[in-house]
Amino acid sequence: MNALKWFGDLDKRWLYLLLLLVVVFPLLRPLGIPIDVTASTSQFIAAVDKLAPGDRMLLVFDYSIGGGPDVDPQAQVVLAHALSRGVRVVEVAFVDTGLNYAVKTVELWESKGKVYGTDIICLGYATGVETAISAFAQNISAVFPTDVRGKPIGSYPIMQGLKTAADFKLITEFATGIPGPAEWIRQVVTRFKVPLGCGVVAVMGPQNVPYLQSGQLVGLLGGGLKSAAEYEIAVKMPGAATAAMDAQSLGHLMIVLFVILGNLLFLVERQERRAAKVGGVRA
Amino acid sequence: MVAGKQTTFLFFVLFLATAVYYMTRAKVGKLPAVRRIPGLDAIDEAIGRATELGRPVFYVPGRTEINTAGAAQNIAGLEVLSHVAKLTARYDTELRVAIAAASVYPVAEAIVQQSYLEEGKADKVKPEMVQFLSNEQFAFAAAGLSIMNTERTASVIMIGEFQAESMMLVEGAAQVGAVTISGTARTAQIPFFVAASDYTLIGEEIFAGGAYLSKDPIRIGNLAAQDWGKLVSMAIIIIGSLMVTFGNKSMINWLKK
Amino acid sequence: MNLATAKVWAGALCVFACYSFLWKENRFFRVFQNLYVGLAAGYSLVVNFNNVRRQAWGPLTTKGDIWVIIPMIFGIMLFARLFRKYAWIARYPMAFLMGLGSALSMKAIESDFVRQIQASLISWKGVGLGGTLNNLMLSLGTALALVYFFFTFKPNVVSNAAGRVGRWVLMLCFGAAFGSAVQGRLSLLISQMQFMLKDWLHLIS
Amino acid sequence: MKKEVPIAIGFLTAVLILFEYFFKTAVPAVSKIATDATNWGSIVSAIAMGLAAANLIIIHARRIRQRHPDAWMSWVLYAGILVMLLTGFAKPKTATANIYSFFFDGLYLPLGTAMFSIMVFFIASAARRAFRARNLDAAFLLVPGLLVMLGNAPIGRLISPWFPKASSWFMNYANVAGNRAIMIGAALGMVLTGFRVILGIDRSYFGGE
Repeated sequence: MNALKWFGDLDKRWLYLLLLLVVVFPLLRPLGIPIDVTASTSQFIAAVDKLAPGDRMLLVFDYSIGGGPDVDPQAQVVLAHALSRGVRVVEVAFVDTGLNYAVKTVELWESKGKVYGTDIICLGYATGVETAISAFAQNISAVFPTDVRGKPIGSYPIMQGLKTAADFKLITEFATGIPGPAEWIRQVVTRFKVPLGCGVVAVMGPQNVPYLQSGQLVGLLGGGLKSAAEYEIAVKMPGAATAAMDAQSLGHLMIVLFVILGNLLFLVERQERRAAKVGGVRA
Repeated sequence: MVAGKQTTFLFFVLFLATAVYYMTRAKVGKLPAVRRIPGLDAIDEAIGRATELGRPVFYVPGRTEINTAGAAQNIAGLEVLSHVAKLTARYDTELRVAIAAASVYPVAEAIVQQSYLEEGKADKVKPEMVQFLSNEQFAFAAAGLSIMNTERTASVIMIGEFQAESMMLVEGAAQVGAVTISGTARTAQIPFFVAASDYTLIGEEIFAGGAYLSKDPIRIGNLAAQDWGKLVSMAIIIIGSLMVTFGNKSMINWLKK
Repeated sequence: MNLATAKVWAGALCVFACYSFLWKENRFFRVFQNLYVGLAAGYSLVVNFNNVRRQAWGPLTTKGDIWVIIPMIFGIMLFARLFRKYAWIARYPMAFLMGLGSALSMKAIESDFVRQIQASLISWKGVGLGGTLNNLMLSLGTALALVYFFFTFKPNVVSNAAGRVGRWVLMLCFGAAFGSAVQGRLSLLISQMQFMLKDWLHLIS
Repeated sequence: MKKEVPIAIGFLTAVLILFEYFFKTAVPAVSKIATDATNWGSIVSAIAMGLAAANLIIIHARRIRQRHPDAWMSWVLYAGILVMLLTGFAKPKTATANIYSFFFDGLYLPLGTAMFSIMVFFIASAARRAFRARNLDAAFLLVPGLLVMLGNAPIGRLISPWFPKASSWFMNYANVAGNRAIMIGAALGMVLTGFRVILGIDRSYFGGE
C-alpha cells in the first residue's frame, strides 16, 4: 500500500531516470532475448531473394530527420542484403532530408569496394512529393537529368536502359510520413505493376497492413526498428537494430509496469475514498 | 469522367446538394438541435480560467501548410480560433497563437485582427499574439514548450492537423498545469491527445467546432448534411456486407465504378 | 579536432541541452531552442529561395514562361499584411491558397470516404467463428463507430446503445495505436543512446 | 472589389482543381492548368516563408527592445538564421560548405533527433498519470494498449506466445475499424468545410474592413 503511494508521489524525473537506465544497460550488456521473424518480414526478404545478380532495384529514402532513426536501419539492411546478392541499386529521395542519408550510404558502400555508377548510384532529391513521384515513374531522366554528383545519368553503366519505373525489378521505399506507401501505390504500382516493398516507422505500420493484405505491397516492414532487427537476424547480418532489441524489450516492460502500478494506485485510492464516504454516513 | 470516379462524383454531388438544402432551411430558421460536444463547451471555461489567473491562452491551429490536403483541418482550427480570439478580446486576456506553416501565418493573423475589430478592441492587437515559431517540426515543439513555460500559460488549445509533436505539446501543457483542449482528424495522433489532454475532439468533431461555437445557422445546417452522409455510409456498409455474405458483389462493383 | 569529431561533440551537447528540459525548463535548453529555431528558419529560407528560383525564376528567365509571374506577384502581395492600411491586398493570394487547399482536402471524398466504405464491405461468413467475428469487427465495428459522430439526429434507445458500442470500438483503436506508438518512440531514444555510447563515448562498437 | 474578387479567385481555383480531378479524361488540357495552379501554390507558400521569417525577426526585435531578460537569446536566434543564409548557398567541398556542414549535421540534425527522442519520457509520465481504468471506456483503451506494448517487443513472446497474437489482432481489426470510422466522418467534414470556404461563406480570414 505505502509502496504504491510512494510510487504515485514519486517525482516524474525518477521515472525518466529509471527509463533511461533500463535502455542504456542492455546496450552495454546485451541479454540476448531471442527475436522472432514475423511473416511480413519474411515476405519482404523473399522479394529481395527473388532478384537475380545484375537486376536493378530502386531504393527510396523518404524519411525526415526526426523519424529517421526508426527506419534507417531497415534501409541499411535491405541495401546490404541486395548488394550481397549482386543486385545493382539506384537511390533517390522525395523528402529533402532523406537525401542526406542516401549520400552517406553511397559513400559507405564505396569505401567497402562497390563501384559508384556501376553497382550503386544516387540520383538526388526531387521536390513536389506525389507529382514528382509520378513524373519520375514515367520518365526518370526528365526528373533527374543528372545524378547527385552532377554528371548526366546516361554516362553511368547502371543507368543503361532505365527509362521508367517499370524497368526496375523491385522498388523498396522507406518512409516516415508523406510520401509513403499510399503515394507510391497510387502513382507507381497501379500504373507500372512493379513489385513494391515498403518500410515504415512503427506508428505507420498498422495503417499500411491493408495494402499488404490486398497484394499491393510485396512486403512490409511495419514495425520500425523491430522489423529491421528481424531482417538482420533472418539474413544473418546482425547490426544496430539487433543490438537495440534488448533495450526495446526492457523499455516496453518498464512502461507497462508504470501503467499497471498507476492503475493499482488508482484502485487503492478509490477503495479508500469509498471507505471514507461510508464512515462519514455512519458518523 | 475519369474511370473509377463515377460513384465518387455521385456521392460528391448528392452530398453538396444535401448541404445546400439544409443551408437554405437554416436561413429561414429551421435549425436542428446539436448534441453537446464537451470539448467545445470547455473552451469558454478554459478562457475564463486564463482570465482569472491573468495568464495567456496558447493556441495552435495545426501544423501543415494551407495549400495542402491537410488544409480543411487547419481551416477548422482557424474557425475555432476566431471564436477564441473574440473571447480573449472581450475579457482582455493575453493570446498566443503559435504558427508552424508560413502560409497559415497571414491567415491566422487576419483572423485575430478581425476578431478584435469585431469586439471593438482593434487597438489591443499586438504582434506577439500571432507568432510564427518554426516550420521545422521539433524546433516548433521546443519553441512552444518554451513559451508555455516562460509565460506560464493557463490554457492550451490545439485544433488542426498535427503530427508527432502533438504528444510533446500536450504533455508540456500538463506539466505547467494548463487546461488542455485538443483535436485532430489525423488518426495516428488522436490516441496521444486522448491520453494526455483534458478534453479531446475526435476526428469529425473538429469540423463541427465552427458551427457549434458560432451558432451560425448555415454552418449548423452543414452538420445535418454530414449526419446524412454518415447514415448513408452506415447503410451501405451493412447492406453491402450482407450482400457480400450471400455472394453478391454488385455493391462493391458499383463503388468501384 | 577535425570536422567529424567536432560534429559528434556538438551533437552530444545538443542531446544534453534537450534532455536538460526533462529535469526542468532552463536557460541552457532555451539557448539551444533559440539556436534551433534560428537555424531552422535560415535553412528553410535557403530551401524556399532555391524552390522559387527553380520553380519560378528559372522557367521565367530560361524558358520564357511568363505565367509564373502571377504566383510571384501573389507571394509579394502577402507582405501587405505587415502594413495595416494595405492589409486587404493580401486577401487575393490568401483566397487563392485557401481555395487550392480546400479543393485538395475535398478529394478525401474518394480515398477516405468511398474507398474506406468499399473496404468495409466484407463477408460476415469468415473462416470459422473467429473469422466471422473478425469480419464483423471490421464492417459492423466501423458502422457502429460512425454513430458516435452523429451531431443533429434525435437520440433514441437504439442509437444510444449503438453509439456506446461505437465508442468502445474507437477506444480499442486508440489503445492499440498508443501501444504501437510506444514502440516507435522508444526506438528513437535507443538510437540516441547508441549515438552517445558509440560515437561519442566509444563504449560500444 | 475588396471582397468579391478574392472570393472569385478562391472559387475558380477550387473548381479548376476539382474539375480536373473528376473530368481530366474528358478535357485533357485541364490537367496542365491544374498542375500549374498547384505549383503556383507551392511558389506562393515558398514566398510566404519570407513573411513568416519577417514575423520571427520582428517579434525578437521587440524582445530585444523591451529588454526582456532573455533578449540576448534572440541574438543567438539571429545568428542561427545568418549562419545558414551565409553558408547555405556554398558550393560543395569548400571551407564555407564545411561550416555549413558543421551547423547542419552537427547542430541542426542532432537537435531534431534529440528533441524527438525525449518524447518517450513524456509517454512514460503520461503512462502513470493518465492511463487509468477510471470507467469502462478507459478500460477499453487500456487493455489493448498494454497487450500491444507487450506483443510488440521480443520479450512479449517469451512471456507468452499469446501476446504477439493479441497485439496483431488489435492492430489488424479493432484499429482498422476505428480508423475507418474516423476517416469516413472526417472526409465528410473536410468536404463541407472546403465547400463553405469556396462559396465565401466563411471569410473571417479577410481581416479588417
